Amino acid sequence: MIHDFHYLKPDSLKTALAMYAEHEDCKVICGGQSLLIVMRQGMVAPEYLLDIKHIHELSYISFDNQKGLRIGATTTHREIEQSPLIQEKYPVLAAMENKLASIQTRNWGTIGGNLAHADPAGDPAPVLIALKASIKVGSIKGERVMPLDEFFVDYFETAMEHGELILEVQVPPPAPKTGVAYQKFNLLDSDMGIVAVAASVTLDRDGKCKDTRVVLGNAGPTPLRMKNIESLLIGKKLNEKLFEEAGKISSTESQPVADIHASEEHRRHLLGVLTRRMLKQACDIAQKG
Amino acid sequence: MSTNKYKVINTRVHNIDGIAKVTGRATYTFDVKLPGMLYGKILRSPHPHAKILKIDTSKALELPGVKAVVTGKDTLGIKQGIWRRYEELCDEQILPLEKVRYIGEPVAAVAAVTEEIAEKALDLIDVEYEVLPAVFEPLDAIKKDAPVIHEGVERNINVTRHIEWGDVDDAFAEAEKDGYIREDWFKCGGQHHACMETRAAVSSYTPDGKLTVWTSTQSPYYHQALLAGVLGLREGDVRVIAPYVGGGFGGKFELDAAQFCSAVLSMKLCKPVKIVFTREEDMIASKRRTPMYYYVRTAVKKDGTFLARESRMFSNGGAYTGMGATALYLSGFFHSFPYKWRGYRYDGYRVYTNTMPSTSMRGFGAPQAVFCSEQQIEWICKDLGLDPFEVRRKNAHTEGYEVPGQAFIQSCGMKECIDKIEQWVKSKGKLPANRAIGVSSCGFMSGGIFNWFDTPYSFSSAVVTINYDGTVELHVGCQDIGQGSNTTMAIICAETLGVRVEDVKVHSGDTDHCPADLGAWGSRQTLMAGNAVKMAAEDAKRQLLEFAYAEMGMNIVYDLDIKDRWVHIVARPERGMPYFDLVKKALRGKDGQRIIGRGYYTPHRKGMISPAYSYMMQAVDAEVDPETGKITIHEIMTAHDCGQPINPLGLVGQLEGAASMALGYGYLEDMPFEDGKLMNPNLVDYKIIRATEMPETGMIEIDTYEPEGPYGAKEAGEGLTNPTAAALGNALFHALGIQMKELPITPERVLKALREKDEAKKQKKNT
Amino acid sequence: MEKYLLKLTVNGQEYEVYINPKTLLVEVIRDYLGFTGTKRGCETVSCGACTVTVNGKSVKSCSILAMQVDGMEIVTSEGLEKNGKLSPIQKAFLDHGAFQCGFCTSGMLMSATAFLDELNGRIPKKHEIKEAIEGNLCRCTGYNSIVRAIEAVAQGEYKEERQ
Amino acid sequence: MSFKCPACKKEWPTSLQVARHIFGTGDKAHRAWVESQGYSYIELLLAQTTEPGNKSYAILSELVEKAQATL
Repeated sequence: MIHDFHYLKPDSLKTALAMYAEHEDCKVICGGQSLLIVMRQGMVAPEYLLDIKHIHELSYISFDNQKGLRIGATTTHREIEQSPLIQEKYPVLAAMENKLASIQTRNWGTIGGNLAHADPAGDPAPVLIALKASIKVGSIKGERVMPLDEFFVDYFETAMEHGELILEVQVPPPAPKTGVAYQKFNLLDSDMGIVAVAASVTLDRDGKCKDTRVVLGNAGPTPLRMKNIESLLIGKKLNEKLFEEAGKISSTESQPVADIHASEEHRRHLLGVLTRRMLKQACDIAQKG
Repeated sequence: MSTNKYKVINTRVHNIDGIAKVTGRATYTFDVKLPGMLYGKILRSPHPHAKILKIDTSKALELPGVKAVVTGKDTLGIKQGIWRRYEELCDEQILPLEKVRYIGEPVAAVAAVTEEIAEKALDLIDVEYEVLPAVFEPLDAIKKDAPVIHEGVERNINVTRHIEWGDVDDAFAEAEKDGYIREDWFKCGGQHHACMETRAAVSSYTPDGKLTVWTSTQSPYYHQALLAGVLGLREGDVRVIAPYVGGGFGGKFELDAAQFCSAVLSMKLCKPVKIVFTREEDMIASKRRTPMYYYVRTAVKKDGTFLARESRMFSNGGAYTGMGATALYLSGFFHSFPYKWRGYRYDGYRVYTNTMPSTSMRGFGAPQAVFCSEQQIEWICKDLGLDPFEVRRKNAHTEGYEVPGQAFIQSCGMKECIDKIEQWVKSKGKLPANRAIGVSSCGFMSGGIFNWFDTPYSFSSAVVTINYDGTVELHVGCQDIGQGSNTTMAIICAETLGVRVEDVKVHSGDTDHCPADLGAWGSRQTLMAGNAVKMAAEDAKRQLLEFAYAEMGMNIVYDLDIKDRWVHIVARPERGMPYFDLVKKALRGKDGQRIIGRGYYTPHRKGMISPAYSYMMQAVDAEVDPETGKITIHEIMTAHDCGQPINPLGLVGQLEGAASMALGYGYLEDMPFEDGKLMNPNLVDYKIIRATEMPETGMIEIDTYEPEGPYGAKEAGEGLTNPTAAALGNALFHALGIQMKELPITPERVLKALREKDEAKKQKKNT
Repeated sequence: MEKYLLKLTVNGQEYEVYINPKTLLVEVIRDYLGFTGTKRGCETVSCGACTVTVNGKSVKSCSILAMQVDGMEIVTSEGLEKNGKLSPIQKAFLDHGAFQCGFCTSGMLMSATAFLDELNGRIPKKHEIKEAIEGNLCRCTGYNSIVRAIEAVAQGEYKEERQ
Repeated sequence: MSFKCPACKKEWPTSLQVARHIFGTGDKAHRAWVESQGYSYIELLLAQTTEPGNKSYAILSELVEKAQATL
């Protein structure tokens, strides 16, 4: 059962950061959809719990053609899923959110909470990394921005130091002739993926691959950005054989962990299949875009 | 559906518990709160097999708020079991004295002022174990050097069942000459009931020696008798109350630790004690569907006529027998269904292992038996180039057939079911690649006859009492666990008495006020309790009509009846009087006494299995991704013969509910163990089907009349769980040509089967 | 352990409770305020039997600290009926037999209510309805009867005549 | 002509049915009688699973027939 804690409820970001800096053994709760489960199992038992759920300064979705998309940390998954702006400019993001856990969890859980929890099987991270997103974190000492793929360090561990909160997710404007696709393999539609693959492809004027990213979910301690696939594909005319090769890289270079749902060998096989399929899908979208 | 000649039966009547359930008023056991109530928690064994040397509860008792700690020593140490008729099958002390036999088995129980304190107290109980070698798989447990789990039980085999008729060996000899023989091994996994309401009980023992237990039960009478047995009380001094029950599915009619431990604690303290299982406890330390290893050898003529079958089955019985003996017999019995065999031989062996005990679960051995049989038949048809529908029709049971020495079949719509499904499959036309329709047929029982509980009472009883204002009190012993038996009984009572459902109040779930009844299992209640209710209502109507004859003074040749609250001459329906007026007169005529009708039912001259059998054929339209092994179910169509439907809304609910549970058994729900430890005791990793995966479900009702059932009705609860896993396996066989011999059908097993098929093809090519 | 004041409105009635901050919303609803219609069936936020609405949105009350709903409007299944009249979705559940044991019914009703309110008139596709109750596990009905009931209400077959 | 079960004296028309009764009940008395004939009850029972056909039942029926003389 949950251990006792002192409850801190700041009414603004400023007071929140001050409170967070003040207490050493302090955890942050926002939607709490992941945190409360681990607290109930006694794996996390802080002395202080800082509740930032109702800091409305951090709950927003904005977009402009230069800076691109800005999502506040306490924005709920459902708000992202149902935002007409995101459905239009970043459909893969809205589609991913629609398959994240249940409507109830999406109504209360937040994008900041999800990313801070840093579960390698989390859905948003691979998609956002494929979208070249970065993340703004801040503490009482100041703010900093880093690419999202540098934000995740290990299982359930991020690059944030004590006293730092996630403030905002930043996604560059959608580039022309670009397609992004994401799929997770699971038994039930909204389960976390046994494995997942996000892929983006940008084509240049004569149809060659100008830029690409393939990010594997639940295939290692953090979302894995497959740099070798990028060097394999960039500059080339994409075809089925190349997708096949990219799939091989995913299945050999990933570090999936076997569990009761699937063996390591099956996970590697699936990563290969999904990589091939998502690259093809992203490429088709790019050709149309 | 035929034009309905009944007023209430087969009409879309609202569930009579509906208002309470849709307005949040329905209270379940875990909602029960009593003044001064304490909360209990159970300490469970971390070892699969260990002697209990010493239990030190002193530190736990010192924790402020802890009121009592009990272990096996605080009990009478009686070995209990639901098969009371056979002493050696009653082998479970819920709080064991000398050793624990599965991980999660109760060792001690604490009662405290709050649940949190009780939970903290568990960590303060020191138990000294001597760990013993353990065995987890039946085929290992029967080896000579395997550890002995129950003293005196050689090679851990505690129950064997043998079924045999006809000349099996001659039939096989004939097949060897010019027929065809096929043999296959199958491995069917377990499944957990996973009722949405976990096990719970509130026990309250009072100084006058009476024990009242609120609990989630499928049979209040069973728990009354079982509790009395292990606590040394008279059955009459034990009162079991079932508030609303949150699902049972075969897992809630044996005695469980919540009931036993809360009763022991309450008797020690003379205070009410509530124990509610967490989901994890419910999945680790209860009883599940019996995992079975099947060896099936079948002989047929070249033209598809079935000759003989010889099957053997090892079940992973787990640490204690429970309903293991019945699982063994029924699986073998339904493994021959629904076909006529010249010879049939089945040997079932129930083997003890150091895993959670296995017991009955919806379908009870038939889903496993049908999974092996119906797939092998499909493979045989392929091997011999025969049409599976034709082969099934040729060998199917027919009305009046006697399964030699076992059962008498009266109503049987098997052939019509096959015809209807054949038409439906043809109507679907050609399906895209990697997608196909698999079919499977089976039958099931309407309640069991063999009295393994050794009850002295008739199997079902009912009492109908008519009040002055014409409202009717119906007291029944059958238990509504969600399948709608209260509504079904109200419908039968209203139809028979000639009133409306809203005139009938059903009283069930309280052993103090309701007659004894064996409860909800084996799909028995519609038939057995239904017959009792019909008899009771007829008795009351007969008494009522005596006054009507006197009151109306019409020609003796005429007959009277009551329909929709109107007492009338059958031949001249317009001549009559309102039912409500008749009741008032009848009461005055009986010196103010209410009319009371009694009814009961116990099956006779029907063999040892069941009074009646339902039949069905099901088609599953499934698609599989050959690269990832993922399965998608598009549609399920079932042609179903359950005699006269009584409660149509309930019937559709049973079909769709059974399909959702059977699909889980087919390709979603897995119970992986490592050294006796269940690896997924939660609803995240134990995959119960959700709305997004549930396919469309259709039903074709086949009209038959079962003379043994009330108004011709028979079971529709469990039977529908039996065909689905086999039909899914057959769909994969037609879609990808793979033969699935293990349940559940996981993506990994699909890909492995595909690889094996391709290798076999390569070998054939170059030999 | 110091306790904190929590003000919340449940089914139209305001309440004040002093609670340990680790108390979950479902515990306040069931144990402090006595609304036992909301049920609990798991410890891993999987079954959805504890679903209620907070400011109109469906949430799993076992996964939320009660302190987080300070000053908010909670509706549980007991709050659907208005002076003895059932809400359209409750009537639809009765007509379609969209429940059996009833343990998941409160959660299903609240997921359905939140989904229907959000539609305000738009006719949903079938898969949207299934996604609306994807977070609610049911072991008895096989879901299709519940989907039919929600679909009937969404298509306006039940007038709301309780103003 | 009927056959008696050596352990509990119940009667059946054929020795095969007596054999089936002995395996079916499998209580101490019946096991002890089988053991007294120099066979292990469990080995006979398990032999049923390894080879097709009814060998164990055939052996047991023979033992029952031979035992009729002494009853």
